[in-house]
Amino acid sequence: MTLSAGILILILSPGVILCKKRWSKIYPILLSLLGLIYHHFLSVESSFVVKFFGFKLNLFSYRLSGDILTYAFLIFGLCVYIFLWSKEKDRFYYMFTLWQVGAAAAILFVGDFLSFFIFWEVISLSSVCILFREAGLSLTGRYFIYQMFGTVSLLIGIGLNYAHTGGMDLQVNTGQLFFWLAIMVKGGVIPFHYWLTSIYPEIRLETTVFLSAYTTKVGIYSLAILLPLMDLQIFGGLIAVIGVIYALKQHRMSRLLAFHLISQMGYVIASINSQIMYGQIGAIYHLINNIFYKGLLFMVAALLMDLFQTDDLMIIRGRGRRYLPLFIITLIAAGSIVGLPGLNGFISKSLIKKGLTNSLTANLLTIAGIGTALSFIKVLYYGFLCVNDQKQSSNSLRVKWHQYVSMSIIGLVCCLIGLFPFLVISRFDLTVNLFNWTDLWKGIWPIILAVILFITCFPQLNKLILQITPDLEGVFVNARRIILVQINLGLKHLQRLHSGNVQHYLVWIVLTILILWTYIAIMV
Amino acid sequence: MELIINSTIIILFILGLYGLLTQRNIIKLAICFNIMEASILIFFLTVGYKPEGSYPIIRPEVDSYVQPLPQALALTAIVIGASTTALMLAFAIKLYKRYHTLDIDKLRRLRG
Amino acid sequence: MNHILIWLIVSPIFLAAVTHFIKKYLVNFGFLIFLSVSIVNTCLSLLVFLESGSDILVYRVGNWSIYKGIILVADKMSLFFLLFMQIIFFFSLLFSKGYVKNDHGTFFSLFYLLQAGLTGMLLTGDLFNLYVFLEIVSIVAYALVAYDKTDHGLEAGFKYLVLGSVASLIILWGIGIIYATTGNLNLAIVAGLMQNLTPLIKGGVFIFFFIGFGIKFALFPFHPWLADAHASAPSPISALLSGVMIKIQLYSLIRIVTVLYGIDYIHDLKLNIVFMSLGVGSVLIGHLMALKQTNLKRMLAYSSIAHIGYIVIGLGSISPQGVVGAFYHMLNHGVLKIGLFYFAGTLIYHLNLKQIKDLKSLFWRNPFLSIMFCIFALGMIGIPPLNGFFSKWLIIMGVADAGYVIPAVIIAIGSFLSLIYYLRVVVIMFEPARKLEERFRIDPFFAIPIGAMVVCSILLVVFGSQIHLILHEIMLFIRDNSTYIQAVLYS
Amino acid sequence: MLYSRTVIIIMLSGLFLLALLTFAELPPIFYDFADKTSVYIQEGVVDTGVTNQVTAILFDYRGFDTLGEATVIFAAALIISYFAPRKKAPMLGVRLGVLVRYGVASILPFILIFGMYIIFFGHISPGGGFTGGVVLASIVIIFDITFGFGQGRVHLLSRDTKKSIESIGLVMFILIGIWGVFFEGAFLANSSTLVEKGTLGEFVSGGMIPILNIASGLKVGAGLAIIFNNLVKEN
Repeated sequence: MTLSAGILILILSPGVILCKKRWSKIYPILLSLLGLIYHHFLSVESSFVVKFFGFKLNLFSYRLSGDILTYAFLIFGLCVYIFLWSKEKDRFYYMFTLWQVGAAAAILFVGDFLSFFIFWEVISLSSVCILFREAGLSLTGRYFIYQMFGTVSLLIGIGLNYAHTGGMDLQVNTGQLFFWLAIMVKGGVIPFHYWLTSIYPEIRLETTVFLSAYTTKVGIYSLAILLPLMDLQIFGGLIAVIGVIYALKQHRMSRLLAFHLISQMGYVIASINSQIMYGQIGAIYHLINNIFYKGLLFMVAALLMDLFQTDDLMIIRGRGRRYLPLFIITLIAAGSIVGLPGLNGFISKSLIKKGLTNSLTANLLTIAGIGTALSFIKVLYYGFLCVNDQKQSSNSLRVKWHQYVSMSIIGLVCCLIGLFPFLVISRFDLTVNLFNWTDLWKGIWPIILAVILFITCFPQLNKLILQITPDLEGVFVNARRIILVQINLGLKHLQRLHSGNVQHYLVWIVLTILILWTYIAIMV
Repeated sequence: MELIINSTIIILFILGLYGLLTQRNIIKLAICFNIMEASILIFFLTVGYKPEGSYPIIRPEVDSYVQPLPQALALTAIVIGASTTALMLAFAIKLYKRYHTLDIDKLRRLRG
Repeated sequence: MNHILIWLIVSPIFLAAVTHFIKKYLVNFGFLIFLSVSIVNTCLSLLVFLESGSDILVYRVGNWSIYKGIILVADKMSLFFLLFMQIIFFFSLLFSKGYVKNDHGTFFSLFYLLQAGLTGMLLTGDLFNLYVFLEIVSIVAYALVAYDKTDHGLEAGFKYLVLGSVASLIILWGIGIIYATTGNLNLAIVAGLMQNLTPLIKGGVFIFFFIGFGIKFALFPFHPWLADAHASAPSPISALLSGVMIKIQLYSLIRIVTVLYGIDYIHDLKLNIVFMSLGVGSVLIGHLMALKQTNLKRMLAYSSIAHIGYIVIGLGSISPQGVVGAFYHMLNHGVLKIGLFYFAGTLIYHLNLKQIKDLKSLFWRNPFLSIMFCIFALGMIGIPPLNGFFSKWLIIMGVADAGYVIPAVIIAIGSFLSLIYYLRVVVIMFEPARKLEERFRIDPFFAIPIGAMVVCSILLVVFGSQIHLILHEIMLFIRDNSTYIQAVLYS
Repeated sequence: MLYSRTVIIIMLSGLFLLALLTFAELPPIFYDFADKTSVYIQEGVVDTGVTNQVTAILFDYRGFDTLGEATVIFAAALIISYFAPRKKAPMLGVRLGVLVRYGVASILPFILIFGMYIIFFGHISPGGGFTGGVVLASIVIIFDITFGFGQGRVHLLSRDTKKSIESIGLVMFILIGIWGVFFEGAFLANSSTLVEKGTLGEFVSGGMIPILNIASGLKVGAGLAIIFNNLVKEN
């Protein structure tokens, strides 16, 4: 009987409320460190099953991919808590974020639907609590409704499965559509991404770091647990491309990163259910990488926000050049996300491409790669490189040391698992050498192409993209309005039926007696 | 004979129900309710009835009595029905004071 | 020990009768008597529940044999509900003490008559006695709904009175026909004589009981009175009616159907479909109507209708998990809905807030109340760590397991709908205050019951496994009516 | 009108047909349930010691039902006196004539004796607590109609007294029940410790049944008087 690290964190998380001011900042760091150490020494054969309400709650059943993801979740959590050191956050904030970390780490190991569902909901609930303290209530409410939509379809799916098999094992036999819907909502995948792109820009960016690292990742990872047989290659490729195209349009860092998050998830979706070993490992690897470099990028955005009170690249316009360490870190993160050899993104993208069986998807992913490179060259250029002709404002804000520490740790991890991929891959009993010329070239040429495109014709390209892309959010808003109007009409009709006249109610009763009595008289 | 008694009971009940569904005056509703109740009281009395039976006070000279239990039940039902009717009338008085009408169709502030 | 059963019924009637004599001292000294009697009754019902174990207690009133007199039967199911009811009544007493402003004597008399009637309904083993207690409950409920003497209260009370007395008549028809065909009124004896009934009569009586009790607990086409009545009643009464009374009326139906007809009858006639369709109707109508309400208590009342739908769906599935889930949901919904009505009542008492839009920025004025509301609302929606989730889960799984996919889907969608309307309230409540609003303090008579309901709902989860065991036992007990019949016949 | 009269008639005729079908299968109306329910006729006298079997059932075999029934009247009286306490009578604004007043005044004692007789002899002759209670209530009602309106109104019993009588009736009923618990081991058990069982057919017979009769008579009389007075007039 062994708890998983996530459940340990969940159980200990209320302790943060008891902590005094300074300790409330140290407590989460210590807790995630403890979780990390605890997890490291966890035995593979251990399990944890409790009986509850006539169901067996299988809270810990070892899963290899989950094991590696737990490391990523906890290391990242540790870094974020270090990053948050100087921010004024109260104890409840820490508790809710610890819930998020704990539930995300716990769900990786669950073995039955009930506990899966519980942790799935704890993740939504904790993110709602976090959001509620950051964003407006109406926004949180919208987020909650989106999440509940996913939850309800998950619940329906589980019900269908239970009807089919009579068991609670984490194995989908029927009703794949509902599970797919739930995962898509949770993961913020394109037709259901509205909550992601509308909420991330509205909240504090350090909170976005949390949300981006856990909620969506868990959603996409569930694809591997729940729907291992669903072939989503072309779907994933399309999402990668569409996400990138919309990302290119943006000039606010947070929106841009949000669309890139969607796009990168496209890579994972494309290959997480691949029948080839490379593809699956690549997908898991990409998830881990995504946690790190996307988190790093959000941290950079948060710092830019702190320094310049905006994350709009067109307003920053190269003012970031004064912060050289920040630039280096951004370079590492951007290099990772575009797949520069020597950094972790290269490894996962190469593995994913090896795992594809569909040539169309491969081409789509290449296009997405070019787009990613383009947009991050844009970030680097407008954020740090370009010469600002306006008068420099004389703010003397400095980046805090602990922020550099936490970012350097993440950057270091990016480099480390980029240069020595066997650190991760060897756990899967797989050896692969990607540092040969063909793979290197495959990784590099989209970047070179992107650099050339950026230098030669970026303004024209930008204009083209603005013209051809439809306004997705407008469509959403319109659709929502039309649906609401229809529902309202129906409800009004229903209200009119409840006219307040007792005799009408009596007529309903008599009618029901008549129908039921006839039914019985026929049945007997 | 049974058909007649049965249909009397049912028709009484249905008549009361018809009144309940169509009459708009609250007082009339109370009356209709009493008619419906009368039908079930008749039913109770027919259940224990014996053609040659005497009232159930045991005397040495009589050996056939009607069933006492349905009568007791009917008595209880009468008392309960009377209480309900009284309550209805009290409500009627009170509602008339507030709404200045006895029309059930006008008592419709609660709807939707 | 058996005398405890009769004590639990008679002591409230006695209190109601003597209230007239101690009217002057009610506010202080008399209330202490009430409180102590309530505590004693709660402890006694706990004692009976723990002591009885798995045997069935039969109390012959007046020492007559079961063929002649009336009996009280206490089995696991009725004792469990009895304990639940006594606890709720204890907290309602506290809440009423704070809430009721005038004429304490009448209010507490009626309050205790309601308690006596409900206890009698739970314990009686005789059909006509059940009717008598049902009438006590109903008459008192009609009056309590209109207790405030407001226009809405009187109108709602009258509508409830009309529909409720028609329901009583229909139930009386069922009892009368049963007596006419079997010549007996004792549930256990009648159950043995049910084969005397021709199928048509058997079905007809079933319909009478089903419709009659259906009106009493507000199943789908008979639901409109509930929204009016529970919204207009004084809040402690709304809480009692919603949380306890309709559950116990549902309990009576379960008792009659399971003992007299048995589970097989429902299978044979495919009555599951009837239960399911009416339950689905309740869920949909309740949630959809709640969406459009502007009055907080009316919204809560429509939500009660929907939750009755959940319970009926769970019971109708007849799968073990569905039935257990339905029983568990009765408790959960009871506790949560009572908490919500207490919340509404506290606001009405202190600030005279009735509409949802009046709740604006409540959080900044009283954080305690708002947090409590959030907990109750999350529980009602069915968010995992709270108790509402587990019962809903059990119902959905049980229903799906029995092969009814659509009801399971409807329940899941229903929780989505309920999210929307509860969230609306929460959003309004947490709206940032423009100017610094004055905080208000609430009486301990209001705060204690609300806090207690939260504690209850947490305890229902913490002791979930034990409760599940008890409910499972109850489920097995009602699936097989021979246990009951044997226990009564050979008592 | 949302539902036209035709629809209602069609529905009700459908109901009529179904009910007729069902009732046709009931056992014959004069059906004798052989040994099942005539048990009261055969053993009632020996069991309870009273000859009036309806009273025996009401106050002994099913006394608990009667307690509930008394509670219903108690509740109804309580509710009505709470809801509709009327201050002014809309009818009978003028005093009744001399003939009526003196006539009624001379009749009332006889009605009282009649009501008492029905209550006290309820266990051996037709009647009982309920019927007698109604007769007693009629005294209050007639008196109030005759003397309680117009100028110079006089009331037989004040509102508080009536309530007290009613409450005492209910309390008495319960106490007698509890007496049974202590002396016979069951609630409402017929005990001969207070009253001799006596010989069958005598005035003193039936143990507690006559006392229960008195209790319920007081209760019903006072309850009905309260209901009437509140619906019509009350000070």
